[in-house]
Amino acid sequence: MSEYDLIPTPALITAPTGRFGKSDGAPEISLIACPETVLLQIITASGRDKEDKAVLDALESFGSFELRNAGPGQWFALSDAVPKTLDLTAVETALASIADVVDQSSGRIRIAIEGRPVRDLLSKGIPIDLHTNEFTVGETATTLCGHLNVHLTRTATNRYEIIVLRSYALTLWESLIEMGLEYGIDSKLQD
Amino acid sequence: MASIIHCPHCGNRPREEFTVRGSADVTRPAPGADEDAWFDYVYLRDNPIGRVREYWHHSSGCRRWLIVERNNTDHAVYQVTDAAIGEDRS
Amino acid sequence: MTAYRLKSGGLIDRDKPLSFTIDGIPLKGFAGDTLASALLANDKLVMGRSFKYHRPRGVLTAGAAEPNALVTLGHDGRTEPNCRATMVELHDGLDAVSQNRWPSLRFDIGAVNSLLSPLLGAGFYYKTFMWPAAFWEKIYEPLIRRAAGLGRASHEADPDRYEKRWAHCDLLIVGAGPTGLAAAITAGRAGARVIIADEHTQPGGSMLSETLEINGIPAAAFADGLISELRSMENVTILPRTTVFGWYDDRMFGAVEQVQKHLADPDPNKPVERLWRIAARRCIVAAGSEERPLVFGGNDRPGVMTASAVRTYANRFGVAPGKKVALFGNNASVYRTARDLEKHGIDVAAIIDSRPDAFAYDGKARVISGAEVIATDGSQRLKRLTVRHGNTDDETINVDALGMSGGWSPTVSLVCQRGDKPVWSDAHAAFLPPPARDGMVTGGSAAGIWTLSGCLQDGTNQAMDAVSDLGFKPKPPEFGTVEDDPAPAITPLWYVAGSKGKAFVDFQNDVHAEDLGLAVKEGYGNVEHTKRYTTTGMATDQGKLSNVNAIGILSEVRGASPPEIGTTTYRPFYTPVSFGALAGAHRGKHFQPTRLSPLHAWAHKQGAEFVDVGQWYRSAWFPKAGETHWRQSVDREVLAVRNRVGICDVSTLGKIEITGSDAAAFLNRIYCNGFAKLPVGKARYGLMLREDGFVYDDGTTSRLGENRFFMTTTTALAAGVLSHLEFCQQVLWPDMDVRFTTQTDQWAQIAIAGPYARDVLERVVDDGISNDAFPFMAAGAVTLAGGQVHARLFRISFSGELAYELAVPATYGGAVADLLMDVGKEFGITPYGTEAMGVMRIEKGHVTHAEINGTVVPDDLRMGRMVSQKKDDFIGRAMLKRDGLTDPNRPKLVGLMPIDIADTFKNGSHILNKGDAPSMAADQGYVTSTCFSPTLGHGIGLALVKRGTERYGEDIIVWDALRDTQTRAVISAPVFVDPANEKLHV
Amino acid sequence: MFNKACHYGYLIIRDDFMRYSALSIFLNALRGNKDWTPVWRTPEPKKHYDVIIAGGGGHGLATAYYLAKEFGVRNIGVLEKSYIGSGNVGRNTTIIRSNYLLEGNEPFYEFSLKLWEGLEQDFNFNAMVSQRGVINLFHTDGQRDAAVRRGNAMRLHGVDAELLDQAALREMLPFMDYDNARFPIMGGLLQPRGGTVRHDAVAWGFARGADSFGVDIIQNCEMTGVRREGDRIVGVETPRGYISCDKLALCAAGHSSVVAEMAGLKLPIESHVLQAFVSEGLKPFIDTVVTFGAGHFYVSQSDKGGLVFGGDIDGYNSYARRGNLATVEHVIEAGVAMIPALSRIKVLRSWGGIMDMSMDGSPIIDKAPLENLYVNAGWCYGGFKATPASGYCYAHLIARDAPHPVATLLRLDRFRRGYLVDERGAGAQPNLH
Ligand SMILES: Cc1cc2nc3c(=O)[nH]c(=O)nc-3n(C[C@H](O)[C@H](O)[C@H](O)COP(=O)(O)OP(=O)(O)OC[C@H]3O[C@@H](n4cnc5c(N)ncnc54)[C@H](O)[C@@H]3O)c2cc1C
Ligand SMILES: NC(=O)c1ccc[n+]([C@@H]2O[C@H](COP(=O)([O-])OP(=O)(O)OC[C@H]3O[C@@H](n4cnc5c(N)ncnc54)[C@H](O)[C@@H]3O)[C@@H](O)[C@H]2O)c1
Ligand SMILES: Cc1cc2nc3c(=O)[nH]c(=O)nc-3n(C[C@H](O)[C@H](O)[C@H](O)COP(=O)(O)O)c2cc1C
Ligand SMILES: [Zn+2]
Repeated sequence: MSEYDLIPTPALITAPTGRFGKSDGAPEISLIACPETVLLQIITASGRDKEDKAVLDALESFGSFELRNAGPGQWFALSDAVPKTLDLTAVETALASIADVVDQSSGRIRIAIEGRPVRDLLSKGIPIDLHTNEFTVGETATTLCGHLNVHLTRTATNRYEIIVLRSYALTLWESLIEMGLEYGIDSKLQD
Repeated sequence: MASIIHCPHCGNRPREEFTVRGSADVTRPAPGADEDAWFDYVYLRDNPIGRVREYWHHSSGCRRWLIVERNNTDHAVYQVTDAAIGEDRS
Repeated sequence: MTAYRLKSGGLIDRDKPLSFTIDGIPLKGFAGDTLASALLANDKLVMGRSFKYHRPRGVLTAGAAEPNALVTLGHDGRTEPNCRATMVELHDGLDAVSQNRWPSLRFDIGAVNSLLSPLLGAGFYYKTFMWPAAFWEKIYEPLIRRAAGLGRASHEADPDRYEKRWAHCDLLIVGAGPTGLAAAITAGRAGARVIIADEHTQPGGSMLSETLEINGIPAAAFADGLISELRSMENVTILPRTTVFGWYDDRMFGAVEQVQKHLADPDPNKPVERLWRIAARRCIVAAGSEERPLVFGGNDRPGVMTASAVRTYANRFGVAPGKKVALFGNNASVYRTARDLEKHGIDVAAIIDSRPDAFAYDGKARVISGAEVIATDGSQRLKRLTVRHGNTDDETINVDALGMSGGWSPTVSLVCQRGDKPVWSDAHAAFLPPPARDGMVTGGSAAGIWTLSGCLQDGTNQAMDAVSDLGFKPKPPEFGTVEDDPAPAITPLWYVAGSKGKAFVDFQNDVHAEDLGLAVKEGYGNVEHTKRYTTTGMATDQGKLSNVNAIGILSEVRGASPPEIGTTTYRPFYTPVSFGALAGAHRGKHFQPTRLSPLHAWAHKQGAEFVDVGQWYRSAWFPKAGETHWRQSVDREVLAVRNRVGICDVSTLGKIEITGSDAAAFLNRIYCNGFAKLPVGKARYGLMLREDGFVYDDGTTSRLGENRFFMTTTTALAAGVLSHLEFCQQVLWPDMDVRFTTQTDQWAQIAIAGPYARDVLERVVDDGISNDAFPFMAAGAVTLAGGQVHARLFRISFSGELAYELAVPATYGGAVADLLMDVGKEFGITPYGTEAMGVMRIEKGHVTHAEINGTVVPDDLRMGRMVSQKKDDFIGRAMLKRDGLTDPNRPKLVGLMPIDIADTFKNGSHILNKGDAPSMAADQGYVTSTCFSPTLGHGIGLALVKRGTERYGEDIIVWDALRDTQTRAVISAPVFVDPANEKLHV
Repeated sequence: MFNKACHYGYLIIRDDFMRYSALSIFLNALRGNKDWTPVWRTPEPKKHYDVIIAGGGGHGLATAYYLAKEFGVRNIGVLEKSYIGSGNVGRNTTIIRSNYLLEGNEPFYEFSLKLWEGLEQDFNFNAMVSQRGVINLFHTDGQRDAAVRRGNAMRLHGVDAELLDQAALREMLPFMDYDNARFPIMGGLLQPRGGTVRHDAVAWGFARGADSFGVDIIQNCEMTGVRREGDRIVGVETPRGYISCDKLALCAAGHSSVVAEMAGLKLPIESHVLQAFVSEGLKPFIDTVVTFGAGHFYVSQSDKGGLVFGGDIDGYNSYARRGNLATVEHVIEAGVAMIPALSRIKVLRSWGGIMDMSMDGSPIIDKAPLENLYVNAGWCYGGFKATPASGYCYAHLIARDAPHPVATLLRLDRFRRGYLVDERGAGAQPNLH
């Protein structure tokens, strides 16, 4: 049976890449399709917000996870390190007393965007106040980008990651390029 | 107000992120309640002028159902609470 | 030649000449000109034609309120009608076309309307054009429509880009005149996040036209200094060419920025306009004030404009509006204009001041006090004025321009947009802004402060208050000594009695003083009625110049005070905003997001034709070489499934993971049928009702573990059902321990259907899936291809064949579909699309939203017996018992077959009893779904027919009047293939 | 000289009534238009009226007009809290049509369309009834099927309906997006007899007509309370005093719940704000009324040249007659998606009106479960086209205490009994209709 190799297809495999927009000078924005690694949705019983520590502890034995809050008592737990063969049932069991776990590794796509004018660019779609003192490094928000629902994390001073439903990833990608034309934008798929 | 709703979980968010269902002043009757009670619940609304409570879903945010207490003439918002968790947690 | 360019002065750059055309005539202007100033400099006085009487009109203002000088710019898809020449920045190659005239601006046939004007008074059309009735659409209306309207719009798509953006700030300042700039400096220095927007090309407001000095520096230069300082502040954003058009709830503002419409050569990487949605914690409206025209006979003759416009053209643009200019006012502000004109060497023939006590004017011009202009003369341009003195004879004065000032109206539009009414002030003879509210204040001349020093001071004070309130520690800036004009003491003059000729109030809409009188006489004296009856204030300038005059005249006619008359309602948009800006990038293909299945690329590779289903693209059918009609492909696909095996992408179905210790109990209340006892490893078809008892959605839900379910919904209601579940849990039953996660995007879901479905799957699935091991309605986790992929398998069937749905993580969707195709080759596996799926479900009588249309109950769909009689509660239970929902006359789902099998019929047809004449009362129901059944070899359909279940075998008429067909058909049970469901269990 | 005209063949009570005719306009013009008299009087409220109509909108005025003209009731007071026409009749997008699906609605709206067709001659006022055609676009098979079902329902009732394919649409409306659209236009359902009517003129024409029969139209007179003795209404409170009546007819559109509450009645209605818009004046651009099927947008062009358009309600309960920027953008995005050439056209003004959104999206014309209280409500955003029929049927009900034959299914008890008239199948959530 294993004469077949089932090769995953990244959601953005057909996305336009390369340089777009302003052509003089270096592009000021880079757009990166992050690798599709492990991404779990963790939900505690309704609205218990303060248990991220417990969740992290419970996840520890499976590898190092980063938790991104996605609503009261909800997180995306992601990890570039944990192998995709992770035994979900074991995770479920480990978290059973705290939260439910649902695999979203395929369902949600991560796109990184960075550069000096990144906030200016994002404000073309994202309604929340992105001022550097208002939405600080490490903060997250579930919000809109244009007509799309997105989950936003500020991962560094001028770098943000957007998690979007897989089916919308290409639309988001293309609209981010459009928003970035005036700054010059370089887009690539990271492997 | 109607442009910006302060979600108790997410902070200030624009109206686009929410879906409105309707009056929060009706309570689903107990299963065995008589037909009148059900009819009232499903169909009749006070629809007063002034202060109202409504169910708003933060559908493009935390996906919590909120009770937005507001004035329907000047659109001032008095209070926004999580429908399930109530005021104490917001 | 009367109007001309001054040799020096102004903020134009005489070293940068620009070429432009109007109606094809080439002209020259300079950088810094507006189209209006450049036209004026070229002595092109007539810039437009009025709406009703087609009178020649010149420019009246130098700003946003311009009612007359409207032109069309651009070509093809860039054609933009009704551009205010006063706000159009001149650029090289600008090409303007005049409007509302035929054949030409100078000679306009429509001007005969002027002669008919006694018949065309206010509201004339309400009294006439009624005879005969049939003439309205054919004759009168087309005539009126052709004569009315302003510019002509293009039919072509706009090729340019637009975008939107959000902004947040502590303080938004609307208007960058002295007030706004003082406020911005104060707040900016204190560290607040400030946005200051001004609709003009350059910030500075009236200071750009001002000759007064601040600290010894001319106002325009002083403004420049403030602006450079603001530019250097990181916390301040200056938005020139940006109009704040609306104040919405909270302090949400809409603004539109002209990014590139003023450029000859726009950069394709940038939008031409940008919509700003500004959430401000505080706002100061420093929008200035409008100078009002005076209402006297012939006040619309080209060459007549407001005194401040005269001043702006001279001071800012270096244009003399005439060689010999007169001024006519009821307040002091005309004297400053006179002084500036004289400084430029322009002859001021007279200052006509309606007030009896002359102002001490220190210039050369003759001051005629206690006098009024009652008429003007000149064809296509002003030649002469008739001035009426108190008692002496009328005097004629030859002039080629007249500046008029009827007083100043604070620009209160924005602050009144949320329903507050402005407040009348006798001292100002104007309406002042309503009291501050909700963090929104007005400052400077917009609040009735007329002096420059007062405006600077007020801007400072308002900003001090606003940002202190937010916790900043502002200090007032020092501006030094400020030169001032005396405040313009005013004596209202609403209408010059004894005027000869029409005295216009609303220039664009051709409303003159007599129209207002007529409206009152006919009972339309309420200011809102007057507006609607005469159309005063309804033109593109929204009464910026005319409303207060109209109110003044109404107050005289009705014998009431202006506040008793009151204002009409202020509303967005402060000035008109393009559809383009408000749509932003959401246009064309980007109107709505596109949603792609994880199998999209796979389907594409298989040659799929796609169809829109909500935001999704779904594969509809897969044409093969030689197939020229979609039906050929669909028939082939159906037969392949019925006889062999097919695969279909069903990933777009909504999928929701439901977890928690009360998950089963919860589902039991959500579905009308039982779910509590569904065993682990089983799927069940469920019907969800709304609380009013009607069917909401259907789908299968599988129990994957004690506390874990996997629900599928229809594609259309995926989002709706999730919200519904969340509502039920969070609002109705918050104590239930259950949670929901959308899984729609996580799984690629593939239907494998047909007699060989199991054979194909067995080659892919590691686990045993024999009929015993994995019977009909089994559901569970499996692995594929030697444990490479964790998947979920469901033995459910929409086609009526032996069928499975296989869910694999989306990223593996393409690979697994390829694998299935590969191992299925020997069984003749065929990809099939939504069309074939639709055919097979109709053959089986399965319902979709064609039947679940929001007005059916389970029994209508022959699912009445599914409704649990045991459960004491589920959504919809109580209301389902009502008479109307249990009425035996309700339409019931049936099958339909043409009596002549060569016949077909279509969806949306109605059903009539044989022999009945068509009428609503005779209506028996309607056809919901139809198809050609390749299995049966003829057309079939599903319908909802009154008492249908009792009528199997009955011969009826399928009536499709829209397509002019009537077909005889017979009612049957709605299952055409394998009614005993034997195929499902093999 | 124009006095005492005996138009309609009925006696006109007012002796200074001026009938409009080509001659009267010409003669008046010759005399400098000095002789026109008020189109309606400004009477003091009487102590008693046989019928009080609460609400001087289109429906209230039409009811008064038909009560007086067709049913012989003359002692009528119409109470209007503001100026007449200040409500939805004066702020709607003027579309008239009778392209309904259900038996409860179609005959009623067709009756209305027929009344529109003769209205101007009837009340001697040009309301600019313009039967320029109404088109509803469809973009998918499912939408087409729904349109066909509706069109066939219309034809069952003998009403004009035509199915247009894309080619026919291209001919009529060449500027729509057929080739680059996100949701390509497939075709449309046309009702040729649908069209537009000048909104204000409807209020004014009915007011003038009613007044000519002696109906008192009392502006700036809000009904603030209802006096009830047991199951009987005896009169109403107003800031201008108590006024007694034999019958009270509620007709307050967006404020229906508020006035019903005064009489102790709760309605299946929520009030919502709907925005409308007008563009700057343009030369003739669009000659019909068109509704987009892939977004919330519909448009027609006023005779003045403005594109009059609208979309969906803002979605939340509101009595404020102004809307939200989010909705503005939502509507206009759909507009540009449908007609890309709109992009360079400018929007002049937006406003809002309060919709009495009912629980099934259809109206109510019925007697309340009280002896002499009548309810006319639930018009959602479609009550303008209903104005004449609503007035006529309501007058019939008030005068005869029996529903007019075309309004027998628009009863209040249909919600309780489950005989809903739900065109959209959206269920008991008003903001979805
Ligand atoms: C933006 C918009 C667009 C629309 N477009 C269309 C369309 O294209 N086609 C269509 O058919 N319909 C349309 N409608 C709906 C239509 O306008 C209404 O359904 C209809 O006008 C309602 O009836 P009416 O004219 O009697 O209402 P209104 O004119 O609102 O009359 C009700 C009157 O009652 C008065 N009132 C309220 N309370 C009291 C009180 N206590 N005492 C005294 N008076 C009171 C109000 O002031 C008001 O004048 C639209 C509505 C809006 C707001
Ligand atoms: N002498 C008089 O009779 C008299 C009368 C009135 C004003 N004035 C003088 O005029 C000056 C007024 O100063 P000010 O600061 O109040 O007003 P201003 O006119 O100098 O500035 C207001 C600015 O706001 C802009 N604006 C208005 N609405 C806008 C909007 N919605 N969006 C963007 N921009 C908008 C205007 O185009 C203008 O540039 C003072 O110097 C005063 O002395 C004199
Ligand atoms: C069909 C229609 C056409 C309109 N055309 C115009 C117009 O050309 N100019 C204008 O200023 N307002 C126009 N309006 C809007 C009115 O000015 C006004 O805003 C609306 O009737 C609501 O009243 P309000 O704003 O006083 O509340 C129009 C309204 C309607 C219903
Ligand atoms: Zn939230």
